[in-house]
Amino acid sequence: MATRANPKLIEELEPYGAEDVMKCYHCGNCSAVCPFSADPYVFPRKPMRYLQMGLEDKLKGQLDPWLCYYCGECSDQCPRDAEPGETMMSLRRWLTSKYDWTGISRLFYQSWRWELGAIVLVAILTAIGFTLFGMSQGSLSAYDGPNAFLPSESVHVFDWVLAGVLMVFLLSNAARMWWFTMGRAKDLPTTLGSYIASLWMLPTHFFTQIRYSKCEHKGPWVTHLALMLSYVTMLVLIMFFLTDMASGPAIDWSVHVAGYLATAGLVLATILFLRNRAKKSSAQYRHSHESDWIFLVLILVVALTGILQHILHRSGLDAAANITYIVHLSLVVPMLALEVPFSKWSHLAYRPLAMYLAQVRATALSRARAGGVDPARPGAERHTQVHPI
Amino acid sequence: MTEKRIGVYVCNCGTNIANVVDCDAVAEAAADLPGVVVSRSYKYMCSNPGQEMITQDIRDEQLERVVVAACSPRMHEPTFRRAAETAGLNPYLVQMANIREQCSWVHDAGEMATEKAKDLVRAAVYRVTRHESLERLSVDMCPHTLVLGGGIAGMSAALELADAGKRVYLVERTKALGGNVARVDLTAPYLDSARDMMTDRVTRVIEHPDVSVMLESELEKLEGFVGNFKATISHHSSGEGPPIEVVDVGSVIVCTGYKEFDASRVTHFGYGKLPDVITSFEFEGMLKQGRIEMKDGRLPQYVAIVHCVGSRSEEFHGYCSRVCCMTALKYAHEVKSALPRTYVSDVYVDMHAFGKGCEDFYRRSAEVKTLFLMYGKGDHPVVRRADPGDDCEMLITVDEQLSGEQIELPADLIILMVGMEAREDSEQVTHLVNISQDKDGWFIESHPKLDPVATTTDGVYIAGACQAPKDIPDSVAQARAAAARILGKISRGKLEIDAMFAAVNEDLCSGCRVCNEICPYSAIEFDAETKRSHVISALCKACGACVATCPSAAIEAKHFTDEQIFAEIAGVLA
Amino acid sequence: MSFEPRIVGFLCNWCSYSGADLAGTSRIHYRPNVRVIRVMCSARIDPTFVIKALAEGADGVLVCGCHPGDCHYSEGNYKTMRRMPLLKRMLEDFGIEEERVRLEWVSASEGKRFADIVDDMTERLRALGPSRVKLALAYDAVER
Amino acid sequence: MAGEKLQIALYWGAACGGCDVAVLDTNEFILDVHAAADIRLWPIAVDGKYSDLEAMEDGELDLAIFDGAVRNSENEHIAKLLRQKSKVLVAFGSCAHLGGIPGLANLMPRDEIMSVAYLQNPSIEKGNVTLPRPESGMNGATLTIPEFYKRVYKLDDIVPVDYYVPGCPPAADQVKAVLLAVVTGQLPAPGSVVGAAETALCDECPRTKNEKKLTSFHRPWQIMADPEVCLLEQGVLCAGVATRGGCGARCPSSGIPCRGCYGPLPGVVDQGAKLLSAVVSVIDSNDPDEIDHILDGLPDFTGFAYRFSTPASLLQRSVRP
Repeated sequence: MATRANPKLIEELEPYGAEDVMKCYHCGNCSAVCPFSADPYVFPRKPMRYLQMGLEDKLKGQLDPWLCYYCGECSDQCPRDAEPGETMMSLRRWLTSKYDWTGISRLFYQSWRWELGAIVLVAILTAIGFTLFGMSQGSLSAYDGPNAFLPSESVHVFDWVLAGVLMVFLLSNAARMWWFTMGRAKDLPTTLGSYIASLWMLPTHFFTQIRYSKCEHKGPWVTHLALMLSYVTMLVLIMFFLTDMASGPAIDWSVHVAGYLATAGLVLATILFLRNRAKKSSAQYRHSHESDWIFLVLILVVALTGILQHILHRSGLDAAANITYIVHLSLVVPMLALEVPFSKWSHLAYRPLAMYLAQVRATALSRARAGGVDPARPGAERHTQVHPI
Repeated sequence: MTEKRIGVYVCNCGTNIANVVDCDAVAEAAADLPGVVVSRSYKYMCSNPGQEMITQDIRDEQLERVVVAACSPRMHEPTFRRAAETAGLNPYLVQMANIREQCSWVHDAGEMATEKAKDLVRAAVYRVTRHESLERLSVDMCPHTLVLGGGIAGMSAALELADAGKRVYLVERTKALGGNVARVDLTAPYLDSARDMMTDRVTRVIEHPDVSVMLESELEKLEGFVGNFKATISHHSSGEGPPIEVVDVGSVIVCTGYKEFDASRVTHFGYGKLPDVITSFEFEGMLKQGRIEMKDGRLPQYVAIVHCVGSRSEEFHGYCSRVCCMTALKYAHEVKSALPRTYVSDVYVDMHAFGKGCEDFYRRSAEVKTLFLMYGKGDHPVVRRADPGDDCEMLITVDEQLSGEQIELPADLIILMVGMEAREDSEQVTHLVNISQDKDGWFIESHPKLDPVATTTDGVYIAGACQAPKDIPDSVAQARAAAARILGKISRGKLEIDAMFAAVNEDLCSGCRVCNEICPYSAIEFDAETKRSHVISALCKACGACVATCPSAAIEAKHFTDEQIFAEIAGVLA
Repeated sequence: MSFEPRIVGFLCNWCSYSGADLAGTSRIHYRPNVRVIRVMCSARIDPTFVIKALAEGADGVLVCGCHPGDCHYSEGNYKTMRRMPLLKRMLEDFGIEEERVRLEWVSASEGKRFADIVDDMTERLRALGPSRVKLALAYDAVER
Repeated sequence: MAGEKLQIALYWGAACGGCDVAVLDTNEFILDVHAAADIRLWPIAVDGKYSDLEAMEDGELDLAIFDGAVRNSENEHIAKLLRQKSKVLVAFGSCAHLGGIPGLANLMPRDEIMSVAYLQNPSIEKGNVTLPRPESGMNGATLTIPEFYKRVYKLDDIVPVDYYVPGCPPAADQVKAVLLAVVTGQLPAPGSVVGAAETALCDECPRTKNEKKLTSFHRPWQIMADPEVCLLEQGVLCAGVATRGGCGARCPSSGIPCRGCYGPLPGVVDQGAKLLSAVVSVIDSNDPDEIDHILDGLPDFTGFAYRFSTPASLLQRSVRP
């Protein structure tokens, strides 16, 4: 059955950053240099081809973009400056917006104004919310104790509520991702067994990003890993040890040492990334989407306000600490509420998931191919294509 | 027949010959042959030292005959004849034995190859002993030139010659000059206007005092030989002047061009059935009109360009038409610049972007977001009407090679890049001017690499797309090259024609007139008075048909006499 | 040691000889049993040449010219086309097997074809055995 | 020795006797010959024995005229004797010159000829299977007959020949000419063909010649040939184009195509091949099948083309075992 080409799709992708993809003439250098590109996930070339021809459905069903860590080798090697790396990046953005059923993510990626606007709005609301709450609770001059302006317990509760909401979005989107890439493919003989067998990949890739380490330059991996781990540490601290953290003025080193390290990680990593992007130091930093800037800046300011608030609190300037806390929270909330499910931060979930699903899919495919048919290209006999992609 | 002093030279051609044939053994064997006074084996006979070796021996050893066992005489016979001449030996006293193309390159090393080489050398020695000195005929070179075809090639050649002050008769079959290029809008890859270059040339040709343009005219007959042709030209225009005209010319340049492939021979594109499937030339017409539109006047949202229509296919022409790829890219550019909102797809087999500026042009057409789809050489896209309500008029199904997917491509306007093919009248032309065609009908040049403008008929040249599919620069270059060759001949005033021709020994001729009909050039004349036939040597092209036919052995083929060939037969079999 | 037939080839300069040269430039190997004699046109090939070659001890004679219609001299090869059949009939009366004389059209672009023809003819003649002509004539001179 | 008279001998080998008749055709001139010469041997005309010949001195004869080809041991024996005994040996007539009509037998193996003549011949009585043998015993005695050779030879295959007089038979006036030349001692260079022209028959043929284009061939009796026009042009196979003149073109002048008895022209090595080339090159067709069909109009072309010259041709004989 023939697939309808849609020359218009490329225009839809442009806001996501896919500007040079039409320059590609499929020499295949990109896929050749990519350390991850291997049957059945031969990228960047294949997704680029789909994109050029506007095969939207096929693109939506692709895991390939998530298997790329954007080391930039492909873009460096491309004889046509078709920026395969950036194309993969923009495909990840586009896919994120496709997974997201609310449509928010599409708005964010298509216009930075929306994203920034949303962030500001949520920030303001949070600020107002917490201020009113604080006033109703205690006095601005008290940070700890019974009269505390923002008692950790209540913030803790709020965190959990927020986390719950985010999970709903994130999981539902992840579910859609599964549906597009796996669920829909009727003739893909996946088994529950294979799902379970590959399950280990989720945590492994989440925590180690071990594949990234296979890229030629190790630097980005380290930074990327540092940023992610710091973030996760911070998340864990906040979700489980918030009270121990907040309580003062004495410093509970058992938790704080982790906190300090994480903070340092966040600050250094984001600054490093920002610097690279500003300097366009290498391929993967050459094209920065607005969402990238917003994301990094957001984390940085969150971290900085956190630090400031911590210092003020420990130095007993409770009132100032509380105000900073409000500011801090009104940055944390949009970061969590908007970035995690609807924007860049979501790849935290999608990438490991994709690697996991890719494994399941590959096993299924090899089983199917052994049987002679190739569900990757329904209807087509295996190995019929002239240029294997 | 008295013995002659013969020198034998066995060329090793580096290792080309020596690796297979034991050259020294061949030289030694030759030394024992009757008359051989010098026999040498040397690395490169055609090199200067090699040639000097021969000239030196001719002087020192008073050689009367020379045998060179080396490459094909078609390759280096002229070289060694010149060498002999410089040493004062008549060039026709040299004979070559082809032990490379027809021995070392085609046989396995060893005894048999060496034996064959020995036989060939022996034959050459036997033959050369019977060679005679021949004097080349020197004839006048008529400075006028006949150019067939008023296309870009024909006009370029005509101007080149006329600007040098030589008279040119430019014969064009149609009513107007310009040929196929006149039907084109812009040209790839620099997108400059074909019209501009045309108008300039056409006016110059028409106004040029030394060019007589003959429109609606045809060559009826070409008699004579290099430097001295008589061309009979018929005029079909009902205008003034006689219907038949005979002009004297020294040379002929054939620039009869090509004809476009007839797209209706291919059924699967729906050409002729679907209104918006058009050929490249029809599209050029549209571009010249300045409006790209569909039959119903609407602007196309999707334009698809299909390559290799009639070219590089099993069923039609196996060859590549060479200009279509860049023309297609040109269309992509022209469409994009005229209708920026229109999507252009380019359905191709392979992108042939050789030539100056072309690869760059290809890159640029990718940058204007042309969608390239590749189909297999054996395969072909199929066009069908789209369902009503679809956002396009037609759908092209392509088994797309770069994705391995079967793709349905939307299209409102489909441009078929029709290839070039030899004109129907090209066979007629070959007979008129005595040149030959290859299997595809293109005229054959004298040497594909070293002599691409001359033909096997002396004085007749080919230029432009009548020789093979060609773009404008190549056609012009070839046309001017041909003109330059002719100017060279003219400047020498006289020209030497090969001394090889047939001659009747009237003492042996019985006037039976068997030979009269045999000669394709009517070079044999029967004298009713003396009751003898004789050969007009200038008309004779030395094929030897009459010689083999004459039952009285009264006709001799200079340099290919019975005696010489018998000697050769005896030589290879001795 | 197997019998190696000796073939004399008469090739026209413009098509067949060029074709044979092309076989060389394309390095297409064939049996070294043929000895080529170049003539300007196949029409120059007097039937006497063919007979002479056979009388001088050739086991086979190969005559090649341009394909009909492609003759450099426009119609020379038609003369050959007319001569060879009758010559073959005549040779049969002299007890010379039909396969020993072969007429083929080989164009300048058919190097491979030339090579194939030579190989094929060599094989056929090898199967046929040596020609008796030369021997018989030598024998007649001594033994009535 | 019989005074100043020329000593001559005439002999017929494998021949029909026509040549001897041609000598007689010189009519009363023969009397002058007789007056001028002693005819020492002439089997058909004067009495003489081989023993007389054998008894002669070497070179005793001034002239020996040998007609007929060499087919058997007797022919060879006498040829050698005459060569030995005669100053001048002339190969007289087509058979001695080229092998002639008997030479056509070279297209057949000896055994086949024998069996046709002595076994399959309709005139032989049932059961008689006698084949001639060189020696056969008959009541005690041994009968010998000459050995029948396996092929026919022309005279100069056996002995060196001084002059050749072509023709089947040579024209009477040519015979005169030759004899006069010998008598008067005005002999041309040894080895030359005398009594014939250097150009083809057409030169003396009265018929008009035009450009030739043949679409079909006819046997002479199949058409009413135009008496004024070249027979070959009319599709009647005529060997004149490839045959020496000198005979006065008697055949074509009387409506009969030349048979080629005067043999090949100087410089022609194979009369039949040349005739073939001339005749078919002017066939007016470029279609192999049509050509083949036209050639079918030439039955036994070999027999025609080599009618008088088979042993003198390049192939000389069939190699069919």
